[in-house]
Amino acid sequence: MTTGEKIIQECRDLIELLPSQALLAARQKHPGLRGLAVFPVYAPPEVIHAAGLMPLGLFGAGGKLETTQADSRFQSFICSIAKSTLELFLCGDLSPENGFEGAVFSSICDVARNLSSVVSRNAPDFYIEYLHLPQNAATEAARDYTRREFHRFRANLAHAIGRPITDEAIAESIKLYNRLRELVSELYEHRRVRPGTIRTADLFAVVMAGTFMMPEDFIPMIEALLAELRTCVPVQRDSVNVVLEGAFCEAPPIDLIDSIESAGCQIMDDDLAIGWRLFSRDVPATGDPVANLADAYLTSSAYTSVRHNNGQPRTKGLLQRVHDSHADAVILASAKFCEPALLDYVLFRRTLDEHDIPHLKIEFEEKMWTFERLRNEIETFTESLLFD
Amino acid sequence: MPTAAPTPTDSRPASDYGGVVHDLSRDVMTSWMNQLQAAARSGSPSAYMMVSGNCVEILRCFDILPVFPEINALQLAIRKKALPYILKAEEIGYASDNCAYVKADIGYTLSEGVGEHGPTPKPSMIVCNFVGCNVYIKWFEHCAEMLDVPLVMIDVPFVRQGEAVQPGDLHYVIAQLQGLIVACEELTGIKFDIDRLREIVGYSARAEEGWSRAKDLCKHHPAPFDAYFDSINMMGPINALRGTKEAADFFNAAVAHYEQMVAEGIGATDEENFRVVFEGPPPYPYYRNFRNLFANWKAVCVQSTYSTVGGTWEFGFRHDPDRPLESIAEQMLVHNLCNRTMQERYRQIQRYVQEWEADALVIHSVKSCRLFSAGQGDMREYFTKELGVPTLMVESDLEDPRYYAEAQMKNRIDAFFESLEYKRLREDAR
Amino acid sequence: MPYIAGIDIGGGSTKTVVIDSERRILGRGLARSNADFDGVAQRSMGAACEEAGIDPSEIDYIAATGLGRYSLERRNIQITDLTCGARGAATLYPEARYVLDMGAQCTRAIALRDGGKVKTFRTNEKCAAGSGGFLERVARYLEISLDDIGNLSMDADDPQPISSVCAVLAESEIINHVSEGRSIPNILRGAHDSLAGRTISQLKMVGFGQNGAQSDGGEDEVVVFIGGVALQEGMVVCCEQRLGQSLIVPEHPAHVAAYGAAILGLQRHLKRVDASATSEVQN
Amino acid sequence: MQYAAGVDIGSTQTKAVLMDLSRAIVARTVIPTGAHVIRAGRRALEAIVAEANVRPEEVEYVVGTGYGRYKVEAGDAQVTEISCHARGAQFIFPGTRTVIDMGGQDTKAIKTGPDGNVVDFCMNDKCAAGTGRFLAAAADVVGLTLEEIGEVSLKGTKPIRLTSVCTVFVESDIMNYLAQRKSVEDILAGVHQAIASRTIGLVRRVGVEDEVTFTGGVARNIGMVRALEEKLGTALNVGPDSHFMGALGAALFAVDKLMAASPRTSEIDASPVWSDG
Ligand SMILES: Nc1ncnc2c1ncn2[C@@H]1O[C@H](COP(=O)(O)OP(=O)(O)O)[C@@H](O)[C@H]1O
Ligand SMILES: Nc1ncnc2c1ncn2[C@@H]1O[C@H](COP(=O)(O)OP(=O)(O)O)[C@@H](O)[C@H]1O
Ligand code: SF4
Ligand code: SF4
Ligand code: SF4
Repeated sequence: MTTGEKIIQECRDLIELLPSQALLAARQKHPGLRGLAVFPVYAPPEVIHAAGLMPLGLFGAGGKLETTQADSRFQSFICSIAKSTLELFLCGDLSPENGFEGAVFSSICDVARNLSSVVSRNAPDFYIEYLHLPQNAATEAARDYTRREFHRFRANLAHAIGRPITDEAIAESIKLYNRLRELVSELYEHRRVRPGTIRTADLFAVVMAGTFMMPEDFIPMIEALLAELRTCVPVQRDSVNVVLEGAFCEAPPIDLIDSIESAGCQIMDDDLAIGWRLFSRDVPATGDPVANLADAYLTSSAYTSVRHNNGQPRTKGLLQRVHDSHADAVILASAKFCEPALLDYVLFRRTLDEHDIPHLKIEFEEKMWTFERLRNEIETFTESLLFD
Repeated sequence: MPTAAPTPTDSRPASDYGGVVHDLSRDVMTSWMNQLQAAARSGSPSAYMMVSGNCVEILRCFDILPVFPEINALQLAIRKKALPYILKAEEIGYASDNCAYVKADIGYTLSEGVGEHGPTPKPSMIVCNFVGCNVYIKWFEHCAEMLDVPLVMIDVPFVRQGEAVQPGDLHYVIAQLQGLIVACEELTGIKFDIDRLREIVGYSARAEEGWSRAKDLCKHHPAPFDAYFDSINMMGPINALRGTKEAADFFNAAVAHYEQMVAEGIGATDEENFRVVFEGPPPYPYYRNFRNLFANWKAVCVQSTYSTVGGTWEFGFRHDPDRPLESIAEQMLVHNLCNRTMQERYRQIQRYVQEWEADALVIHSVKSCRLFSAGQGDMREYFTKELGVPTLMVESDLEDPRYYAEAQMKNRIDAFFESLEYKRLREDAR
Repeated sequence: MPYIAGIDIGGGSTKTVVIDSERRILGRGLARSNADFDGVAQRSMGAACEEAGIDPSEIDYIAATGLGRYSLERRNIQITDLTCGARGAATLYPEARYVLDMGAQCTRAIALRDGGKVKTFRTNEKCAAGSGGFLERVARYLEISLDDIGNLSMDADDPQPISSVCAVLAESEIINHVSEGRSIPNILRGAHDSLAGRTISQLKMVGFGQNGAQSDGGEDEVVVFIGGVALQEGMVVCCEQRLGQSLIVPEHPAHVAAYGAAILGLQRHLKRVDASATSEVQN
Repeated sequence: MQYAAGVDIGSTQTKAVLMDLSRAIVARTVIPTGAHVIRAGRRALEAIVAEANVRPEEVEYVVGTGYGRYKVEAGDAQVTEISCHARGAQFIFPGTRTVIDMGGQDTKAIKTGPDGNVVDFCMNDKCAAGTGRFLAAAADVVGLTLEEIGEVSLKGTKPIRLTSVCTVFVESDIMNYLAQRKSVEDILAGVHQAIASRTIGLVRRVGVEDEVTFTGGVARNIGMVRALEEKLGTALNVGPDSHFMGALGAALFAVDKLMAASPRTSEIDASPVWSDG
């Protein structure tokens, strides 16, 4: 196994862990480390990291848990990430004993919001934060509001853990995360310009694993991986280049991504785990670092399906993404019952049709073991684009 | 061996309190509908707006006619006309799991047209009062894109900490309301007049006072009206027509009527056997059928959360002519059901059960509306296991008729009241 | 003369079509599917070869499609049933714009590009109440044979609609209708009509009628109806009524996907022969 | 002699129980419901009357329950099967506090009081996935009978995972697994476990309290009994009458009616509660 392969394997193993196990793994290098779980799409990891905690991506339990307790709280028409996230609290995996301080949710959809309430009722000893991220353009009022909201988060978190979170520490964390975002986007860029050197399933595993690790441990890994990838010779396959869109919150099973690729699609860009690589520019580490983060959220974040963006419709964002990545087609993959993704599909479809860009809609959920039906659809899609 | 099998269909007439308030409500609502139709033809200014925690007072200041797509969807459902429009929306890509309010309204817009081409006006602007429901944003983004109309976003921060208004949040909302005022001035050429707003807000407060008194009358045994099924008579005037003299007068008349009923000891049904609190929106496509299933057991709803999507006035909040903008912002932020946490809703229901002396809680869980339903299972857990309140949870939808299974619904409701009746017999025997 | 077989291993039955290089159909085979996909396919192909008067060993190229396409050991290529159904229908009717394919577990609506390629498609959602297996169960329940279901439904005078989207609950509704003394034709017609409603929505989802062709009284957008359910006349009529135009039903609708597979197989085969003749490298 | 009967017309099977006034079971029967619901009710009643060798007039009170409760021609009253299963379960197993009823198209979890009254209950939602019908469909595909699948499932060592417990897709799912050469034992074990998990989720909603009694047709399936016991970590009450609990409860309510001089006087549980339609 090459170093790169080893890193990828490590990441693939890591994302199979439950949050408590991931935290335990991180403790090997950081004894006594405690964590704060971050529900997608976004909450500033810099603030959490500066608090001396590990910001840990809370993507549900990916089919590793039976959601028997959570099923009684959330009905059958609710997405799986909400259920399995609650299950993680109810079964004690996310608990103070396992080293967690709490969790932070944000205003992405009605389900996530109610989830945060239900979690806080069922886990009363926990610090549960709900951030209302602004749904408006960057007006002065919005800027003031967002800064206040980020400051509120910092103050509440400091209060919960009983120690201050200093500006200096946040500035340091910002530098670290700037580097991390830079490396991840290099990885994306690499996949785009040299397709075939890294499979998307692997890239996905790496990016997800990054949300399960301390940034200082992740950065060297990704540097090593990039170093090796630069020497790889791309293999040209007969495939359709696609953008994968719609899985910004609940993550698809990695086998689904494998299926998409083995059915003949080359994924050029995606919105998986978008919150951890939201900003297109470095966040300044000088001045009021919290305000800088707030401003970055308002002015330099990528479009997502969970934020209204005055005057900058997502449809435009998607077209740009397709254009920039030289894709031929779009796969709109959404979590089953994910209202934001399913509603966005309507406008995406309209726009893609207008621009004559082929697209395919698929739905996934955590508890999916066989992909026969989906594979059938994806294969048809590629056949329709490849066959003469 | 007797053979008189009961008929499978409901033979008893249900409580169907039409009566004075229903007629009054229809009158005021019809006159608003007529205005809408006139506006559709004449093209006079109108704006889309959502019901929950709205700021309709500001539109009234500029004579902009408010149009509520939610009410459009509701009316389609209750008239059993929604399904074709839902299907139409699904044809253009909406999923079966999306909120059917959105689908019915957009399907209707696409099929029947707007403005001079259709029965509803084409809005001059779309005001997205984002109060609680995230679907609102998408819904109005879709309307804006499909109708090519500018959208004014009012981002209302969710109540994250208790019930108190955060000063920062208040400033943020007020700043946006001021932005809306500017947009309205530009649209209509009318200069903003704070005194006009004070007057309008005064009417709002009067209607709210009436609403609150009516709701309070349901504390009597028997309750003079069903606070779930009959409440929609009052929800139209309080949410859509708030800020008008007509709405304020409507409430005066309604309260007078209900007070008289209470004085005479008349209830919503001929006999009040069970008092329940309702949570969740009703199944509009099967409104009457659903109501009958409760009426069969002489069960009356004495309070409901759904009726408070616009505002929780029964707990005291009023718009304030002395602080018009501030009070509008406060109402949007905290004094409505939609912008609060589940726990606040639990507390609200708990007060209802205690203060309105209810026997049980009924949760109608609708697939469309996750704002309401996501997590209602937890509510059920809380009320049955922690508070010992008998709780029934049934599922269907508020708009899509395909999710209503009558036999199953009846089975559950009957079994629930069988058990309540049993409980009562035991208590009587003691 | 090369012989090409297209084998469609479906959830309900396995269909084979054997063609020659002129795309002429020499034989058809049909076998009820079971878990031994490979064995069923052999039987189905055996039947087709018998009709064609050749021995299975003479087949030069096998294209497999359908649910069990990967299970067939002796295959040269596997292609999805959507691609094959589209190609088969378009080969038979070059004017086709849309294909409706109703099988045992799956209903699909396909929009075609020129040349019989798939433009967009839509399969029924998770819930399976909208497909042929449901009708089979209804037939079994009413104790009538599958062959009769389509004709009986034509005699309805008061169709009894089915509202449930769940196949299981829909069955209960049917029970209810029976117990209320509704006639079998009326019940069947109700089933067909409810299914047609769902199917036609699917067709609209892939774009049928969106450019207003029929409403202008212009050219019909030609729809070909394939799959086993197309054998049911009542179903065809219900779909036509909902569409407001007629449908084309091929003579052997269940075999169209197998035919499409054979056509695509033939193309690959000829390419391969070409390639080896000029001794080029294959991809 | 006076007799009382309970007729439970379910979606799949119709059950009837005849009882004398000492609450002794005199006869019971189960027949398929089929398409003719009214006829099924009539036949079931005829069958118990014949089995007990009593005159039809002696059956003085009949309570109908189940989905077809209003279709029992001879029915004097109707009670939902939820109340009936609770009542029946408590009668046979007096320590019952939780009832799991798995029938053809729905599954119920019922929390009962000491008198066999319903304290709380939950049912599967509108989707019929994971019910008795599902087991029947699974049995069909693997070519076994309903009676056999339970035993066979116990022999599975590596249960497969199902994508969904939708009755309709179970066929192609299982076929796929068979095509991948998975053993019938493992497939059935997986099927039973998938349904058991779903059921446990439902039972948790009302809270599991010992003793737990398993009723309904699926209680005859030993594989399901074991799968549920394993997941619950407690033994279930299952008996030869489990399938008849609904009808039995209905018969008990009928006896109550006959015994009561006037409703709501004597002992409490002598006054059943019914819907007035
Ligand atoms: N002879 C027939 N008459 C009427 N309907 C039939 C007949 N044969 C099959 N069908 C219908 O067609 C369905 C099977 O179609 P098919 O295209 O073979 O499905 P699949 O490809 O999924 O196996 C059956 O479920 C049944 O509803
Ligand atoms: N002998 C048996 N062995 C195992 N399972 C059985 C047997 N008989 C019936 N069942 C199961 O019981 C179900 C019917 O249960 P029942 O309680 O009668 O339902 P319903 O009341 O809805 O008709 C069938 O679907 C089947 O799964
Ligand atoms: S998957 Fe979709 S619906 Fe579920 S929590 Fe995430 S954004 Fe909300
Ligand atoms: S989700 Fe609920 S509140 Fe939101 S638009 Fe739909 S019905 Fe209304
Ligand atoms: S059981 Fe019924 S409702 Fe559920 S998925 Fe299957 S067919 Fe659909």
